[in-house]
Amino acid sequence: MGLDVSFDIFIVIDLIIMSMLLVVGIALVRLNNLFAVVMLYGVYSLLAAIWFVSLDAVDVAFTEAAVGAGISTVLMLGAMLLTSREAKPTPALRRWLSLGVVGVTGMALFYATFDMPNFGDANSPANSYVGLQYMYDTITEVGVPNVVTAILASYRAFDTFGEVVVVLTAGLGVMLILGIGTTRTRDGESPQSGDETTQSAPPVTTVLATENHHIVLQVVAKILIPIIVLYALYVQFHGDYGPGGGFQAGVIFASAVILYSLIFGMDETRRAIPAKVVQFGTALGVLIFGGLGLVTIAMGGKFLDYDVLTAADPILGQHVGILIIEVGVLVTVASVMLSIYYGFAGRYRELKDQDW
Amino acid sequence: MIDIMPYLEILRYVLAGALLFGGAVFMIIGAVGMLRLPDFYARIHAAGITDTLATVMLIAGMMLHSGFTQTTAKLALVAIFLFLTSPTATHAVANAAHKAGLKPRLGKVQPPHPRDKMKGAK
Amino acid sequence: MIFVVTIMMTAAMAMILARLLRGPELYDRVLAVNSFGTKTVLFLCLFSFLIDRPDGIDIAILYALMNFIGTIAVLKFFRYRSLDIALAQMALRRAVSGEDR
Amino acid sequence: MVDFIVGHFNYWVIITLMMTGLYVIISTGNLVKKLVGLGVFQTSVFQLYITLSKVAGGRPPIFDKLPGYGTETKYGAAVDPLLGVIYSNPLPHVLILTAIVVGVSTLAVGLALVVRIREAYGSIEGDDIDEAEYKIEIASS
Amino acid sequence: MNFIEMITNAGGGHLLANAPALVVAIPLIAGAVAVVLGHGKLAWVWSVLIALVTFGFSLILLQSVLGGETITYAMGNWPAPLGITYHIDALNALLISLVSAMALLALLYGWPMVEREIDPKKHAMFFGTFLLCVGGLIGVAIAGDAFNVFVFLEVSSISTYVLVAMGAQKNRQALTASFNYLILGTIGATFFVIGVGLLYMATGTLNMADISRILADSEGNRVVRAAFAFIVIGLGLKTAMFPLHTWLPNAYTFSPSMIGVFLASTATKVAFYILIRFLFSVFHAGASFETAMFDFVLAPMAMVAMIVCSVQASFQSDVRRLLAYSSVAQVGYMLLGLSLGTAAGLAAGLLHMFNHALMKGALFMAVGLAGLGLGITRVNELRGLGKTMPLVAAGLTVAGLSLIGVPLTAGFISKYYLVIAVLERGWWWAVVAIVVSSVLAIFYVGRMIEAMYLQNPPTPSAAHESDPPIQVRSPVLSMAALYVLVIGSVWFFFDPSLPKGLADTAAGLLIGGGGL
Repeated sequence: MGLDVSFDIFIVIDLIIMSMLLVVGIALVRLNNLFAVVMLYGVYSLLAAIWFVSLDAVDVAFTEAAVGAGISTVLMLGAMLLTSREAKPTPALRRWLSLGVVGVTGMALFYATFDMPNFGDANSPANSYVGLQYMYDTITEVGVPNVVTAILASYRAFDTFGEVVVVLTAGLGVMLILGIGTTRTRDGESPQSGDETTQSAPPVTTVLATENHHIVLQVVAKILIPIIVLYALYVQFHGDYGPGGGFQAGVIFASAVILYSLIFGMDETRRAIPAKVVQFGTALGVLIFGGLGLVTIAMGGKFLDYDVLTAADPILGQHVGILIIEVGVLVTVASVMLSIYYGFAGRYRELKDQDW
Repeated sequence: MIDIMPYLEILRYVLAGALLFGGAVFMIIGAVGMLRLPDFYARIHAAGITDTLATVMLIAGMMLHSGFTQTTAKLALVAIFLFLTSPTATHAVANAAHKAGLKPRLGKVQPPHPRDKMKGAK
Repeated sequence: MIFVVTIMMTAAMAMILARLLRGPELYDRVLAVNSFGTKTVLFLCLFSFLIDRPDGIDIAILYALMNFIGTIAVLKFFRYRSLDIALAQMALRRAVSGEDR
Repeated sequence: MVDFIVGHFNYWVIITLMMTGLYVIISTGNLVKKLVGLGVFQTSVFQLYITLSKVAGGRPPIFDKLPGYGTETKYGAAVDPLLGVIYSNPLPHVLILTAIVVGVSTLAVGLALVVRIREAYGSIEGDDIDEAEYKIEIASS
Repeated sequence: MNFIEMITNAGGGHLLANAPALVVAIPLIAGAVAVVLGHGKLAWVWSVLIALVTFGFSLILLQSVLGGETITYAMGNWPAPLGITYHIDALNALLISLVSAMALLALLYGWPMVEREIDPKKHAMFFGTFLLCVGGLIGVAIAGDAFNVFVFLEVSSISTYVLVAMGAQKNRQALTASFNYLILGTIGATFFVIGVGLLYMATGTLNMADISRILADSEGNRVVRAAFAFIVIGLGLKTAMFPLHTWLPNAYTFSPSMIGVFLASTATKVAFYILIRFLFSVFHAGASFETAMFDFVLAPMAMVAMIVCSVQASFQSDVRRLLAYSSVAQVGYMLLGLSLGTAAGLAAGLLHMFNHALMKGALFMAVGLAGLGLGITRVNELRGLGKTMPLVAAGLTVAGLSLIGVPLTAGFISKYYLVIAVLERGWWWAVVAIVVSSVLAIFYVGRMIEAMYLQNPPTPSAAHESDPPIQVRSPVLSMAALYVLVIGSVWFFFDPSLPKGLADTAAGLLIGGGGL
């Protein structure tokens, strides 16, 4: 199968992106400065997102850019703030031991590549059986232009239900382990919340406009945050026609609130979105999703079978079903990302220099 | 009245090409500046070029290339976001670096040129 | 035409990556990451033109925002070592306590 | 032979990245760097799935306008419902959307644990923690 | 017509037809509801109710597959290769009944422990996460789609990491134990995903029945062999197979006592079931590479696990760590049964899985009660338990004897069938390994029993020697749960028909026609 010309362009771009990924990967191994490692991980997942775009995986690139390059970096920074900055270099023996293990696994995989289909081969078993079937069936059975959303929300809806439960578990986990930080009382004293040690805050005084060096950031943030929320809603409802959907929209919405809390402080954010609402939101999404499943059973169909929703026109039923579960996914993902950020950022008011 | 529409069409693509190419050249200049300049504050100038001039030229070129479609609207949105965020970010980086006490390397202390060093300069 | 520009863009990105890896100062790395982010936004737009699919630009918009939020988080993290106190209060407290190094 | 190398080059790069991630997890003592290694390891698995799904000259699996919408026959319609356009395989994209979110969830729980470990032990280096535990073990038994 | 009427006239029939989906969905949705409830005690009552309902559904499913039939349920009404199908046969019906029964007993047993060990504000979320873990484990057991197994494996694993970390209030080591468990668990899950990806690359579909159909006629190419190796290593990590078991002792020792009970009796069992499902239903045991893998990797690992872990168990000072090491040894027994590759061996392995869940659950419950009453954690602190807490000591002794495999206990049955299966295969050295491991078991269980009965309790300084030791009252509900398990581990000696029958039908299905 000669590689036709149009395919060559992408080979060149793929090669460049792959080489950059390798450089960043090797650098990650050698660097011990934690900050550089976290930043490089952000760049690594960004490069992966670009590679996904060049491999036609637009939805995946969207999620990887939003989640991998965005939220993960902010979370790691939050965790790094509370931990040390330098990682200890690894002792020699351990280095050789792990090199051995890694070498063996690498050889096993390398051995397997000889029977793997060529890159981009249209009639490889993977691309010619169920994958192709979805393309044909989506037109008539689900009627949603974005086939990925159709599979995600309708054919394999139970996968997505499991995934939303995984997100809820992570949110519960962080709330159980770190607590969600409690609403601050007026004088800045934070009541002792259970076992976490939340330091008491120095009194918060009013701000003189002249002293404020960050007027630029505040103004820009005031302009940007509404646009980001609007963009999140666009991504949510545009999910049927282009890349996007509940997960990406939830992450974008959460990053808008995180930007707000970065600049205007956690107290303002807690007043805007209290911790109780966030905690309730994490469970609400799963209830919407599972509730729809139970409704479809009550209406005589199987679990998450949207055709029964509107007996008249099954395609309309599919659209209604997909819309409802995307809202469920949006609510859970947004509130879980927020609860995780509340847990991390609300942990310490301010670190003294000595224990840095 | 000769019909000037086809010429406009050609002009549009030529202009788009020129803008794109110009933007790319400035991008390369900015990147080389980032790599070669000795000091943080000098490098921030190099980043400045790419963030403003190159971005505007590239996006203008793409808008011309795509004519009046939904893509142009999206490109306009990208331009607005970049226009808002990158100067603010560069400002915030410079502000934080200065506050953290990173002193710019002023002209007085000339680092010995590598060639002089080899020759055992005075 | 766009292909040549895309390749030049990747060359620029490679140089920024070199600065990121080598950057002696912490703030060099912050600057490199921020400008790498801007470049990828432009690269995504160019690439979606190359395969004339309008979807890449959505990702470009998304990443323009994420890049800004990441940079602000890094700066606030390093400058004031606390993610949750409002910037204004921190600046004021540092100014008032004369601790401003 | 060249066709084989060009065809399989992607897999070899992905395997190298995967092994780099695994190496970082196993070799480093620092808990935050272990989580970064885990992230790299999982991202390279996503790349394996997505390289699998690319079809040469294909486009993202999103119909511009729904071709053949409402045609009665499901497949083998008179005109090829995909109107002869090649699309990449959508199924791995769905799987990876799930896997990315699972990866972030594990990362969030891992980071929460790292924060609590730092508070309890005062350090996030594997060997400092073992040493602290060993001292307690000796003291109590 | 209103909602209730729709349910009633749709009648039980419709609900039963959807039992496979409900048995997974109900615990998951109930977990979210428990988080919303907010109040600790209410969340506990709600969880017990949901565990009861799930147990009911799994019994209905068990009853309908007793004869060896299988149920296939298409999620969202999409047919097999496109949609996700759930597949229930004798093997996983037995498993989900076991999981839901142990969840119910752990909840009944666990309230006084949770009340003492966990911060009251977190009770609701704790029980919510517990229900999600139960739902995840049941989902893994009956999923018929390879990737769906991974998603629910992650649901159950992440909730398990969090539940283990909740022991941090009692002992800070729970945090490092949970972190190591997270790292190794995620590496295992990622290896499993690589295996599933390679399988998808070779066959083009994710449905397990479809994969085994396609794999049946294609001779094992390299990708399939690599997929087989990755899946075995990934699930080996999850099953705590010998060299990959390092996370288990700490995780079981430092987790809250209620979670220790539930994990010890279900977590590794479900991973073991998935290993069986993939080895026998998806990959065909006949192929040369697979049998080589059985004889030269799984069998020796199983035997080494039996001996080495029993030795390690006998040197432990902490009671729960001793039981954790013995769990790894018992996993070795099950793996030995599996690696024989014969129907008898597989049936013995499955029977041991069932019996071990009862025994180990009872042992962890007894130790938890001792911990609640007298704050006992170390083996030498057990002395005089026979006098201070006679009922708990009796329960612990019976379960310990069943662990050794003394006749009149269920443990004897599964070891007996295992020995027969091994002799059938002619591996005399495996019999030697079983005997040596049982002797070691006598040693470390004997240590506990001897401490409990032959030594007298530590006398508080005030009271002098003679007056009788004070009896410590244990909560009634927890004692009832303990004795359900203790009686169970004895009852199944006299009437092993239920588990034995199911194990034989399942083994026949798996070895015979690939089972799906």
